[in-house]
Amino acid sequence: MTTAQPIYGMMAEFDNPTDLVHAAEAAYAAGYRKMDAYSPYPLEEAAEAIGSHHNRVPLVCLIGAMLGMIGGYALQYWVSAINYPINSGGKPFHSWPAFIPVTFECAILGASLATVFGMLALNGLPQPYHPVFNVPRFTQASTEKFFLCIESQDPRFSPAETRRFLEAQHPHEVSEVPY
Amino acid sequence: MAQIFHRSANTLARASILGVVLLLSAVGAALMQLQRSPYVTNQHIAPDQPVPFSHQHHVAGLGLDCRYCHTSVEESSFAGIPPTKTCINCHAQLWTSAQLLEPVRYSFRTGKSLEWSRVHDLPDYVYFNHSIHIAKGVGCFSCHGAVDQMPLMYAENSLQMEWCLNCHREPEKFLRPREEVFNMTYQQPDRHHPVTFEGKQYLSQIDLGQVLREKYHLRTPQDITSCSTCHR
Amino acid sequence: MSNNSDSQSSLIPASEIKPATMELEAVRSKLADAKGPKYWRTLEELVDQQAFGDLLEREFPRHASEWIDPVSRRSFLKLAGASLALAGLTGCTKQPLEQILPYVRQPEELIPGRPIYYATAMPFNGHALPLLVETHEFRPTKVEGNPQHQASLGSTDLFAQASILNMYDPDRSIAVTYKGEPRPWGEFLGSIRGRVQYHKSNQGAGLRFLTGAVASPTLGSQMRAVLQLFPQAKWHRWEPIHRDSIRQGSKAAFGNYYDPIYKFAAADVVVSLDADFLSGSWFPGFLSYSRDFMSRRKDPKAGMNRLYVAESAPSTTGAKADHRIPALNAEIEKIARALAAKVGVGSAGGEQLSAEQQKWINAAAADLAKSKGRCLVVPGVFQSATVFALAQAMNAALGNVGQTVNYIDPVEIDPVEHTQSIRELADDLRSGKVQTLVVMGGNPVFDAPADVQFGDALEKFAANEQNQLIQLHIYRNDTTDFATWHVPEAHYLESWGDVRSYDGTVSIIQPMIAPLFDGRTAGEIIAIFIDQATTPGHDLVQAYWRSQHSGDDFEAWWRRALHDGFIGNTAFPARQVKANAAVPPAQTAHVAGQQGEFVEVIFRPDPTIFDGGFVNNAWLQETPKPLSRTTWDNVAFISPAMAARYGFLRLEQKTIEQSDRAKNVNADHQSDAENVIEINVGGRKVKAAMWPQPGQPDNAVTLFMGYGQKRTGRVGSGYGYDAYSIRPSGSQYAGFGAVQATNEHWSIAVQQGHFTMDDRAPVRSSNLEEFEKEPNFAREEPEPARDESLYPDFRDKGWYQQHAWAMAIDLNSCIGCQACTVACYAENNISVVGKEQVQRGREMLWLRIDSYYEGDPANPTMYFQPVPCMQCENAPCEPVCPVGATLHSTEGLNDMVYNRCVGTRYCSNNCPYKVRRFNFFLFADYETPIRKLGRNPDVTVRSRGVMEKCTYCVQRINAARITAEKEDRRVRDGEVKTACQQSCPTEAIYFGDMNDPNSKVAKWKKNQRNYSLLADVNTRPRTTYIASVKNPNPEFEKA
Amino acid sequence: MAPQVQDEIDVLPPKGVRPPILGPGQTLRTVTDRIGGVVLTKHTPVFWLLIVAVAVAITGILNTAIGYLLMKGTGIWGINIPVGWGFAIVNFVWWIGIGHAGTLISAILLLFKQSWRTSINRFAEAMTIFAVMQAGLFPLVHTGRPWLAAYWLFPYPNSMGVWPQFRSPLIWDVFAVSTYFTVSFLFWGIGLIPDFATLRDQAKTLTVRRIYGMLAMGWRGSARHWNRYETAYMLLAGLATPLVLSVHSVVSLDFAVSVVPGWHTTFFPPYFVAGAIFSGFAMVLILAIPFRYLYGMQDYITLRHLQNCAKVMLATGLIVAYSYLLEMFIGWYSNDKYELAMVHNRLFGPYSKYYYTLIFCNIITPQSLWFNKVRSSPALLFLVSCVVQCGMWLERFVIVVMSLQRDYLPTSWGMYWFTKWDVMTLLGTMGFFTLLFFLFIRFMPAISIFEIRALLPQAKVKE
Repeated sequence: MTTAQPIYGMMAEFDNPTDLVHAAEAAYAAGYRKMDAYSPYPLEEAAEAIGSHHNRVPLVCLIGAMLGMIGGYALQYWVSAINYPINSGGKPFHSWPAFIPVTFECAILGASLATVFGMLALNGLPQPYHPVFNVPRFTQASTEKFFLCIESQDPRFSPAETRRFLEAQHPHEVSEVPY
Repeated sequence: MAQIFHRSANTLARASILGVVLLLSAVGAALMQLQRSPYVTNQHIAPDQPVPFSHQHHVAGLGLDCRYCHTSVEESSFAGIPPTKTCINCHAQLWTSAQLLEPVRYSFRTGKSLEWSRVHDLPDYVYFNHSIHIAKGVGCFSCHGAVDQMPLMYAENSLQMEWCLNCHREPEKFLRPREEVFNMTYQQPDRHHPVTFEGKQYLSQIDLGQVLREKYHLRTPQDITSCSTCHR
Repeated sequence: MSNNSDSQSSLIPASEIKPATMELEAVRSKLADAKGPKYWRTLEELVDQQAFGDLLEREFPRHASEWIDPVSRRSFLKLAGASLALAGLTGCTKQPLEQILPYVRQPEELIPGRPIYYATAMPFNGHALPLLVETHEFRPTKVEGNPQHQASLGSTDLFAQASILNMYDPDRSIAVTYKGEPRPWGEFLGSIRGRVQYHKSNQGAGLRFLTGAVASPTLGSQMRAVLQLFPQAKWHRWEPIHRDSIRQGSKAAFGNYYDPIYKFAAADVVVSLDADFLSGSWFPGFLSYSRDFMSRRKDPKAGMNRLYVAESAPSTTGAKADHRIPALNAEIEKIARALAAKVGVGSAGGEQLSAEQQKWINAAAADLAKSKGRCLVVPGVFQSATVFALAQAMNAALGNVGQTVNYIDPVEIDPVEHTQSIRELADDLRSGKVQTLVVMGGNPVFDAPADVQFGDALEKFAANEQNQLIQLHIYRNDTTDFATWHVPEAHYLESWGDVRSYDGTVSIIQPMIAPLFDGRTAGEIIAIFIDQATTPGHDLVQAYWRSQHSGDDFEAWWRRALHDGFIGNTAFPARQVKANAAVPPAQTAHVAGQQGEFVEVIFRPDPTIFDGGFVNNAWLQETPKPLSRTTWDNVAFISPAMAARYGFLRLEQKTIEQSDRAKNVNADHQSDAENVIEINVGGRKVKAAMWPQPGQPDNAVTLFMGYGQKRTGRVGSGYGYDAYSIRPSGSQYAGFGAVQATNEHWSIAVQQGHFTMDDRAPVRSSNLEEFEKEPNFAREEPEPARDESLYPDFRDKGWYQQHAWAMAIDLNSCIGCQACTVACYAENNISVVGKEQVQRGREMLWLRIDSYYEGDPANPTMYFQPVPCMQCENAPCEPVCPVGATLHSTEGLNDMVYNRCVGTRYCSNNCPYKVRRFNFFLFADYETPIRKLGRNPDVTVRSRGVMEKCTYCVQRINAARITAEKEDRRVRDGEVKTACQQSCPTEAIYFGDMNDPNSKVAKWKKNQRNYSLLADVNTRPRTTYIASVKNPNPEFEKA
Repeated sequence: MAPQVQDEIDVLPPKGVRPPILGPGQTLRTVTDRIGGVVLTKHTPVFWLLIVAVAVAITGILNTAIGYLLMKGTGIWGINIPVGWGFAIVNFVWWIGIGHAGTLISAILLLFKQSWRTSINRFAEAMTIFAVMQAGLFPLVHTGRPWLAAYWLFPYPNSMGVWPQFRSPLIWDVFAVSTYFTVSFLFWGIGLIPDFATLRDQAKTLTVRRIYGMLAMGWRGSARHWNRYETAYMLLAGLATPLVLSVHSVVSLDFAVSVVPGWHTTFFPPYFVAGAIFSGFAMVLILAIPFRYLYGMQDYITLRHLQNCAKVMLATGLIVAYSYLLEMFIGWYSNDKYELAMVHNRLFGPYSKYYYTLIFCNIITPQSLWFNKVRSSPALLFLVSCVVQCGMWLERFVIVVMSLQRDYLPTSWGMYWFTKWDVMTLLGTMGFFTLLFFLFIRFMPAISIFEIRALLPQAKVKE
């Protein structure tokens, strides 16, 4: 039962995390790469299984922290020692110990903003429309069901082949994901 | 149908986030500009006056010296607004029937003051002293602009603190010889218009300014950017 | 209207005068309702503006303009200066469009924006306070002393400083009224001319004048003229704080009236018999006396003088004494006798005196004997005639006459004994001998002796429709209730006149400004009676002096007199008089037969509102009274021991510390709920809030006069008790009465709760002997050395190099007179907050005078310490300000930038000296038009939510620096005087440039007695103190 | 909703056995329904309406007080010279302190892998955000000219050419508090995303689904997303931990940096942080106990959680007690006359009664938490928490007011009496806080659904 118009992928639904992870591992072993697992709570094994190990969020965080720190200190230094140096109770113009708290706060702020928005960006969110939502039962993905979706972009993907492969992983049900 | 959003929602969502960021920064920038705009500073706006007095005519045209009217500029904080008597000195003979000058004659007849609107109006907590600026070689032009080119009086500069600081931080960029203070046509020295001061020729304002700073014993920028210089 | 009244020589019946459409009284009563906080609201707000405007328009158009704009009718116009004076802190946002009004014809002497100083003098209690007045565009803004004048030497007292506020008082009498209804001046003139005609016809029978003590030659000559024209007329005098005892005393001693002139500079030993010559101008010559006295205490090594004080009410004079002994008023006389006997005048009458008193007498006598001709015995103006006679006899016996004391003709014109004079008048009023009574100044209904019952006499007088009382006064007061005609009096700053100072020197009083409310001077009123009604005040005065001046250079002479502020060598010459040694017999007034504790009741003028004339003066009301530091009320001093006896204090008082703690365990210092006691003198009773005052003699209650007025302005009414109501003519400054505790309370606004130093030694003091042994006693906690700090020394960065402004305050010389505090109010546009706010601890004064007590509460040692901003080099207030509103200038000033301040109050929290003040509300008066005229245009008027503090009068520094720079020179030492320094009678405050080694302040900083307050906090204050050194008699204990 | 449920849940387990983190018989489905149900249910409980109504009324009082303040000036409060800071700053420190527990639970316990945190971290974070909102109000309105302070405290290129004064602890405050608010908000926000997704998928009507759908930003539980999500969550926790410590340290520097005896002490930062966590956990209990009772959440917020909170309170309470002793000791040990006077003033001064009350509330009362009986009785815990909360407020009152009223020169010593406006403002913020909190409970999952799921046995992958 192949259809003319292209599809996003083939999706299998599982009842428990264990099945999902095994299916994912099998798919990976079968050479599938373009696929994704969906679970109602973080499932490290699944991520491992589909071959997603490291991510660049920590790097983004570090950059944010650096920018915040340098920016914060530079601002204070420029303001207090260069732009309008003022004698405040006989303290030095460049009273670095007094500049530390603000520098620190700026670093934290930069890091946090970078982390959160970096994470969202890397995840490509916001993305309120996504093909997987076309699968009616996918609403369960945020409750108690577990899904594995092999995407049509995958070179090894062929609707019939993949469906057969997935059905071999004794899922609760396999369905086609239209665009 | 499980989808609750249309495809376009993705683009929309991302665009709107971008939009909010842009909007906020735009508003910020606008406010920064507003606080410096003529709307706030009244810069370049000539207010209505009882008599459309033309500095251009009296200064450039007739060549009156500033001090003829602003008598106390050299010895007081306040430059002085000429009493009606001063106008009448000449206008007893000239334009005696001009309708424009009726308010002046009325004032003189009745002893009621002319009610000018202030053009250069500093906030009340700023204490500016004309005499000391004159004494240190700051030309009228530096703050009031080309008054001799103003048919109607308006403020050339914003008179905001950051503007004052320009000169209080680097006076040498603006100083001129004392004898040139009231000279509206004076030009700062550059390669083409050298200025001679005490027999020496200067080709750049900075050089001249440095010399004048020494000569007129200007206090250091530190001194004249101390708060109590202007605020009490 | 005036014409027809001219023609008829009979009295005008009320029916002929058309009634006003709106009673000015109604307006007044409305005003009366506005009290306390509402005080800084506008007049227009209280009175429905339209209605009031109309009223004035209809009644006397000449006044109308004042209410719409009091400025317009004046001889000046709003210029930049003026508009600056209206300065708020409303800048920042869009500038409002301001008008600028130039002169039509500009006066030559005026340079817009530059102040002009004129010399004049303030008549006070029968003598003159010579002044220089600063005017901006012809608006007087600040009063200073006249440096060339012996009676001022450049300094002033708090009354002179505050007097300017009375001129700008919106509660002043604003209109001539007939039975309370506004009338034009012309109508008044007509009516009075009528009476004058009538009295001419009857030799002036029934025509009476009542004035205070007059020291004005011109007025004097006018009065003489009047008395010639009306032989039957009489001129009565009443000054509630009179000096009758001196009059009687000098009669007794010399057979005639003389005023003593003391030369304290020449006296090594001074014995004061209740003489508070270091306390206030009610002691004529106070200013120059205190200067002279302290000139002998600047350098302990150079022949320091010694002061013995026996006093019945604790005073700042007693505080400065080397040996102070508290004594009942009655005992003072005994002490005087005993002392006199010891120095060979009269014989001791076997007085029973306490051991301490005896010891004090012996020591004093010994010292006096040691320094014949170089000592001085000073009797108090509030003491009995006997004490005066004895004192002068002693001075004669000690050969002081001509050396340290002289006698001159009385400064008062045709002196009389006031008590007697007022009583005569009262009797005549009762017996219907009076038809026309002209009361010029004063408020006899309120302040005449109680048993004279002047009010009741006036009621009898007023019962007769034909009788008229004509009152001239700057306010409408209790006496106004009986006045047929009331005429607003011109303030001395609005008047032409002349007045003699304590030594006789004449000053010409010249006006700074045209009368704001069209007031008249006494001279102008008297002129009506001698048919000079149309002669302006100026001509009256000039005419008199033309007649006095010989020589044809009058114009020059006159101009010089005006310029100098006094007429050369008009001081009275010393008279060669012989004090007769016959000592008058003792006389004590006893009032027997009351229940309650039988004690001595002492009456004193209030230290800040004097006889009550200043009751509506907000500055003086809020200025803490010396010693007690109370404000806005008068209290009744009783000794702590007595308070404890009554159970008013929580525990038996042994030490100041205990009383202090007892007072502060759970009492909030800003507002003390004090017990009320009832004082009963000869059956007359008054209830007063008691105040346990260390140093107050036991079994004595000291009452302060002037408070408790019913008819006064918004500032003065509703506070304190009326001591006059029980003041008997028999014993006006001290008598006997009964005291009873009540269970009532009255909350007092106090500006200081603790009077102990608590081992923190803010005041360092020593005595001569120990000082010689331990010259560096003041330096026990030296500041840490600069190199101990991690901070950079800003001197290396080019700061504090040009000028380094600094102040040194000599605690030896400070007499706690509060003149500096009031001067600061005037110079710096400081707001007044009212009693309630003071009780909340929100007083605004920039310069406070802390008082400390030490030792036995019965007779403690007292110290004064003026505390302005310390201008610390390591100012703790600065680094904590989030917006940088308080910073250091390159000259070491701790700048306060009001317009940048957002009001976190962190700076104040972090100020160890707590000298910062905060505008918790909109304290400054932005509405009342007349107030704006008096502001100093060189100082920003602070708005709500802004911190403020002493600036070392930075406006004066800048002015001086600009002048100096235009002349291409450094600022000279003494060129900048801070307001406090300038006003100080004893030159206790030195201000100048530390960097100039020859400056006074630099020299004082090098003085070994110089120390910094709280040096251990390492704030490096620019304000430092010179420790006090007393000079007790080494033999005292042996004596 | 059902008290009897609570009774059977709260029975003490046999000795030595600690109560479970989750009630028995939970599945992925039940978790979703029970927690999600609170939000998605059509009918709003009556008690909710009542509480919100009262809270709105009290918030009205707050607005009145602040409106009058802006009209009249700070003079309507009791502050004066010398006591320049009063209720406003006391309240500020108190509220900020309360906030700390939230971040601590969500961040620090996460780093320490304390699985019991998951049932309470969500509303603890909400508590933080709302508390910081109350706190942030005070530094602004306590200034004399809030309309200027609002922007002059931030560095922006203004026409005056002047800048904030960065040496001032108040500026540090501005940065610390605003950062703290932002970070707490982000932390709370990303925590909510997966739960929003759940609600989106559970909601009945399209509108509701759309609303939560937007909030969920299209979360679909992809493994790759979870991977980055977890990393970000951990990183935020790592950032929030030093942040939360720094915030109250900076607040304490407002005092420690000054020269006022009683403020000028180096141990203030740890002292303040401990106090903050102390009061914070008290607040968590004050919120958690009624919440689990009213919504029958005893299965998720079990006795275990209450006991653990109590233990943290006990620990931090002891640190606080130690700080009080240290304060006294240092005063005495320094032998500095001003410090000695400060100690004397605490013990015998005009405000000593406040000090003794504080000792009772913060040192004596918490000792009851040594007893298991107390730790296991929600009612008693609630009571103790309230007492501690008062104690912590008093602590700040003692520090701020008692130190200021008697500093260096005896002549300038003064007293401080608060006015009705002071009280109205404090009360008002409590009302506003309650309002915000109950709105949160109604419209957002008050317990983290996806994190609870992860705790279930059936959530584990079997080999």
